[in-house]
Amino acid sequence: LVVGATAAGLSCGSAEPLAVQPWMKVPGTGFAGYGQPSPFESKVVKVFPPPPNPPGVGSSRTPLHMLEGMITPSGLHFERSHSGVPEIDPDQHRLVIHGLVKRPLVFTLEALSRYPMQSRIAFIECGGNSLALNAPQAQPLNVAAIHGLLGCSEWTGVRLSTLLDEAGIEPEARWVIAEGADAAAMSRSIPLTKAMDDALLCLYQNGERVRPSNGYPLRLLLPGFEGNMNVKWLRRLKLTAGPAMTKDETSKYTILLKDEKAWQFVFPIEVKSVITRPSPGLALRDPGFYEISGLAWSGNGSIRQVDVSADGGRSWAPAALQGPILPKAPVRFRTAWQWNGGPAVLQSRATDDTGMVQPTRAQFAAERGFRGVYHYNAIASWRIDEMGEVSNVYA
Amino acid sequence: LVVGATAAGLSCGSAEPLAVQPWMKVPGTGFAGYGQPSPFESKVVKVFPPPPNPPGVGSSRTPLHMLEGMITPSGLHFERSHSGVPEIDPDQHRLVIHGLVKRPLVFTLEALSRYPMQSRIAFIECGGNSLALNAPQAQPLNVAAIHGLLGCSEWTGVRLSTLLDEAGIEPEARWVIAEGADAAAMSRSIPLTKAMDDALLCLYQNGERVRPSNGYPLRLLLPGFEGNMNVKWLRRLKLTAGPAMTKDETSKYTILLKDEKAWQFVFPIEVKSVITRPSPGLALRDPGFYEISGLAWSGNGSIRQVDVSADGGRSWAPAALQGPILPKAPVRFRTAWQWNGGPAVLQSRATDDTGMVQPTRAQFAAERGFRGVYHYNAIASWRIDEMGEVSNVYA
Amino acid sequence: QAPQLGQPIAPADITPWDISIGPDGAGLPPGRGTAIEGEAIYVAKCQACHGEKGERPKVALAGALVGGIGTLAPDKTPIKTVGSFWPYATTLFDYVRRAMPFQDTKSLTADEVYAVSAYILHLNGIIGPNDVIDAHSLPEVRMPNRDGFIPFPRNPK
Amino acid sequence: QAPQLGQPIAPADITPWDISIGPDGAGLPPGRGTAIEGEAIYVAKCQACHGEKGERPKVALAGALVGGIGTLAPDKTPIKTVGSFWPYATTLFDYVRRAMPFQDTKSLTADEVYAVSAYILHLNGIIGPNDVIDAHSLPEVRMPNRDGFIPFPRNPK
Ligand code: HEC
Ligand code: HEC
Ligand SMILES: [Ca+2]
Ligand SMILES: [Ca+2]
Ligand SMILES: [Ca+2]
Ligand SMILES: [Ca+2]
Ligand SMILES: [Ca+2]
Ligand SMILES: [Ca+2]
Ligand SMILES: [Co+2]
Ligand SMILES: [Co+2]
Repeated sequence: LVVGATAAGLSCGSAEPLAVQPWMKVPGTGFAGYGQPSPFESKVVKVFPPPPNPPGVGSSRTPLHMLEGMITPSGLHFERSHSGVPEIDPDQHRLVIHGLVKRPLVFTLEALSRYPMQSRIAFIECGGNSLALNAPQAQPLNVAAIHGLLGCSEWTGVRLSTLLDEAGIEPEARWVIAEGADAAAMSRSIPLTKAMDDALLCLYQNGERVRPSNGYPLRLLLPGFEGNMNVKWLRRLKLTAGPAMTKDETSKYTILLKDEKAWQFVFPIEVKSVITRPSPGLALRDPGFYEISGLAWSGNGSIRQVDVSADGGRSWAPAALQGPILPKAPVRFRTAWQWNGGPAVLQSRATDDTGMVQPTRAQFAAERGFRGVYHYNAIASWRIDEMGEVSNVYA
Repeated sequence: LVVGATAAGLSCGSAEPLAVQPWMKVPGTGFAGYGQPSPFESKVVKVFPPPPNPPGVGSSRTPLHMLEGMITPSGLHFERSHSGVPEIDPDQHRLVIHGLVKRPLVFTLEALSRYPMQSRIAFIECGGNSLALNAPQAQPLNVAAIHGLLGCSEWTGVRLSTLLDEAGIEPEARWVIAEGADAAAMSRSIPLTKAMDDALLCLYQNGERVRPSNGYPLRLLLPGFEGNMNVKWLRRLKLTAGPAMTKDETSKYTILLKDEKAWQFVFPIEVKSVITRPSPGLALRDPGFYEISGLAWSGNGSIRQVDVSADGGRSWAPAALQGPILPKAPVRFRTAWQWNGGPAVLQSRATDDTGMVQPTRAQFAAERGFRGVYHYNAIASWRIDEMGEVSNVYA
Repeated sequence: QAPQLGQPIAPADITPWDISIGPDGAGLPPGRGTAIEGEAIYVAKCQACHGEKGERPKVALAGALVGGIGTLAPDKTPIKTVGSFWPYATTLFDYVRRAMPFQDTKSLTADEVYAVSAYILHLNGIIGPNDVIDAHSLPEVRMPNRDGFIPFPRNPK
Repeated sequence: QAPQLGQPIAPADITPWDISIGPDGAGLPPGRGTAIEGEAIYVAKCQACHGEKGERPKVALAGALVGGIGTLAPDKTPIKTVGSFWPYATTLFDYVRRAMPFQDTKSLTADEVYAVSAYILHLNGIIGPNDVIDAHSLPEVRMPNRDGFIPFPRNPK
């Protein structure tokens, strides 16, 4: 934990004499082929519900409160699986492109590896992230439990448009049905315009091959679109005139509004931000300086501004944005704050370069109510009490 | 391996019927707190010499030929250790700042975690990287063995200038002696100007706490300066009027020139590039399209241009540079190439935004000869033979 | 500039993977089933997780398959099931065939998928116990919430 | 804007860590030693890796400590040792105290470090067998390659 765990080092008196520790005198451990975090960081893990759920159904969440910067280490990138993580033999894996194409084609991974590649740093956020904030009462949850279905990697792969051009698109084609090689055969319909715009067939995540929990050996990246559409373990792309109306674009990932109607095909993750530090579990120790740090992102473009409030939204000040500021990538924001020791409510409000401003909870509710489950992106609030404890509140 | 390992998928005939594999029918594995790469990627590891060296003395190398993008996954970031990797208890770790300061100060990690942070994507390259190319005959080595002491992470930490301001710099101070908490107590003298400019005390690497092999719990980052100066396991900073003339800035990391003189305090990594694919071990299969992909970097600024040659430097064409292009960060370059099946020599030549151009091997030798060991940055060459095999050559 | 490394593949060789069903029934295989026939399959292969008659799932994430009609109305707490929420009956065939039963997906015959789909539709009061469900009739089943969806107004162009 | 969370520390409390030695001898502790005294320490604690009389290391990365004088000349293959290459004798004290012997660093007394440093300097023919090496004399040792270093011309300003 970063803040608040022990009393060491923040008292006022003079320091202890410096101790020559054993590791300063005897050689350390040898090299490893593949390195791991320090054993002292063993609490920095993804969180997921215990059984009795079938293993690997549901999600594991990124511990955002323990992380910094923009990149999510691949070992801590959230996962959402519908039938566990398949152990795919890459030599047996195939990608087929068919349907409304002139030439149905199948690709091995080796063939895909021969294509021109592109890299981009992009977030992936589950459409169900932050859904806990739809509850009528604020739950005693931390930032991982509420907002932890968010990750960011440098993704590298082949542009989908390249392969669609090779297959030859029939004029009636408007959609691409993407399907995974997992047992659930996750399937989503994607507008052909997106497929031809910036969709990437990813072979690499943060430099190395995509992790199994994130789609090894091939993941579809649709920058800025809801996580579920970024189909993992991609095996098939079928071009069609209309959407397939799969379970995950009808039963799930649709947003029931205040009347009986539901929004369907809600593609972009709209502008959003969350303060990761301070946050629940990271209590403030003493009045004084704190850096308020968090992430802001938009599936519609780049973050232009993040404002931070320490008084529940009565007053706002712009935070510093950590470059590089990239489209459809999270931006780390930071702002200096003096805690006077009294109660406070921290909020962040992001604006993207389309001019869209993150809504207040009231604005969010006025548009769609709280029955929508997905794509919750209203301003979130952390309350700080006089003891420095931080909790999730509605404010 | 990315290219050339098996015959699957590149033949001309029609594909096999698609097979429904077991992982498409039965649930996969459950969630893990900390994820790992696929077992099918078990060959993607750092390479290091076998015993009898004392364990952890020397280096392990990043397998650049198996990676893509700009970020090095932390598990594969090269390491250079002089007495193994210390297992440091972060609660016992301290950073002391003393010497020519008004107020000697000691910091716990918890205290450091309270400071304003900064993130930046930066390469670290060992000053001894590519030294194999000083040999009179080209060695049969691959890109990891030659150039694998290079990594890039998103680093996050506290600006050193912030802490030096707090300690109060005495007017005579010109240098900062940095020291590690490893058994070798690695020690290097750093100009105060650099310390006040962009030096960062890193707590995080690619989002999570710095890895043990890269300096957990605290690493000094001197963007663009030779790797050894980026002291790992940082415990002490002493301000002085002159350099300490430590072993690693006299006996090592000095560059013996053609006469008896040696350059000392060679700080910046000068402009450099390397083609990672194709490269030795990744044989070309058949004549046809290949993407030439590699990394370019400069410790003096940003990469402005990379030119690629397939004929040993007779003709050059500019490669595409993958954004974001950041100062003191590697840039992935890519260029399309049609292999006609005949012999070829691939080279890359980087230019940075100070206008410095990567030297040819002859220009490099004319300035300093091949006795310098460190900071070898001349244009490197891969020869491709008629079988498509790739090898390290001088050309 | 790119290579052309895709291998042509004959449509028949794609068939083992082409399990997509369109809302118009495109892709539905030959076969048939009724709710009466589907009940036994449901009891044997689905009930352990989805509960008796699909009403109270025994596995949290499995969700109710039956009931909830009328709960989408304003201010109610929605219970979204196949019956109350799903706009197309074809989705049921598509999803059950690809993803159920959970431990052994893609194991049911086309007849079995038609039959168990018919059973779930019947439990929801949408079709009769002896109505034959096949490639022709399934897309014609009118789902109660067929008109419940509107496009999201802010998608990129 | 930043907090002030450094704790003041008394110079005496830094001493256990302050092992830096300047080329002017700043930081050298009280104590003394001669090559004669150092030989036994070397044989007991260093020779296993660095070889008899420091000439042929038995551990590859340990490097030769002795010899090579003259090999820096143009076109020769340089053998860089303490004797042939190191510009300051103070570096020897600094380095041996902090980093040697490899398996148990920072274990030698000041007298032992002075003595073994004297031994290595003597093996290189730089001092005599009975020359006393201490805080005063060590920085005054004139190393053969003292003037061998020039600044790199392209450092940032
Ligand atoms: C071992 C447990 C298990 C068994 C057996 C099982 N299911 Fe499921 N079912 C699930 C789970 C878990 C989900 C949710 C999957 C997800 O989140 O994508 C689910 C989801 C569904 C859904 C989608 C529900 C919705 O509203 O989105 C349908 C329909 C369904 N199952 C039908 C069946 C049928 C029919 C069978 C038998 C042929 C069956 N299931 C057997 C566990 C099971
Ligand atoms: C178990 C092996 C081992 C023992 C014992 C050992 N050394 Fe070393 N020594 C090494 C290694 C390995 C290095 C190189 C360390 C590095 O790369 O930073 C080294 C480096 C040195 C160097 C620097 C050489 C150069 O040219 O840069 C000196 C000086 C030295 N040792 C002196 C000593 C002395 C004096 C002792 C005994 C008091 C000793 N060593 C004991 C293994 C050993
Ligand atoms: Ca004290
Ligand atoms: Ca999602
Ligand atoms: Ca307190
Ligand atoms: Ca065939
Ligand atoms: Ca180095
Ligand atoms: Ca060939
Ligand atoms: Co999801
Ligand atoms: Co080094």
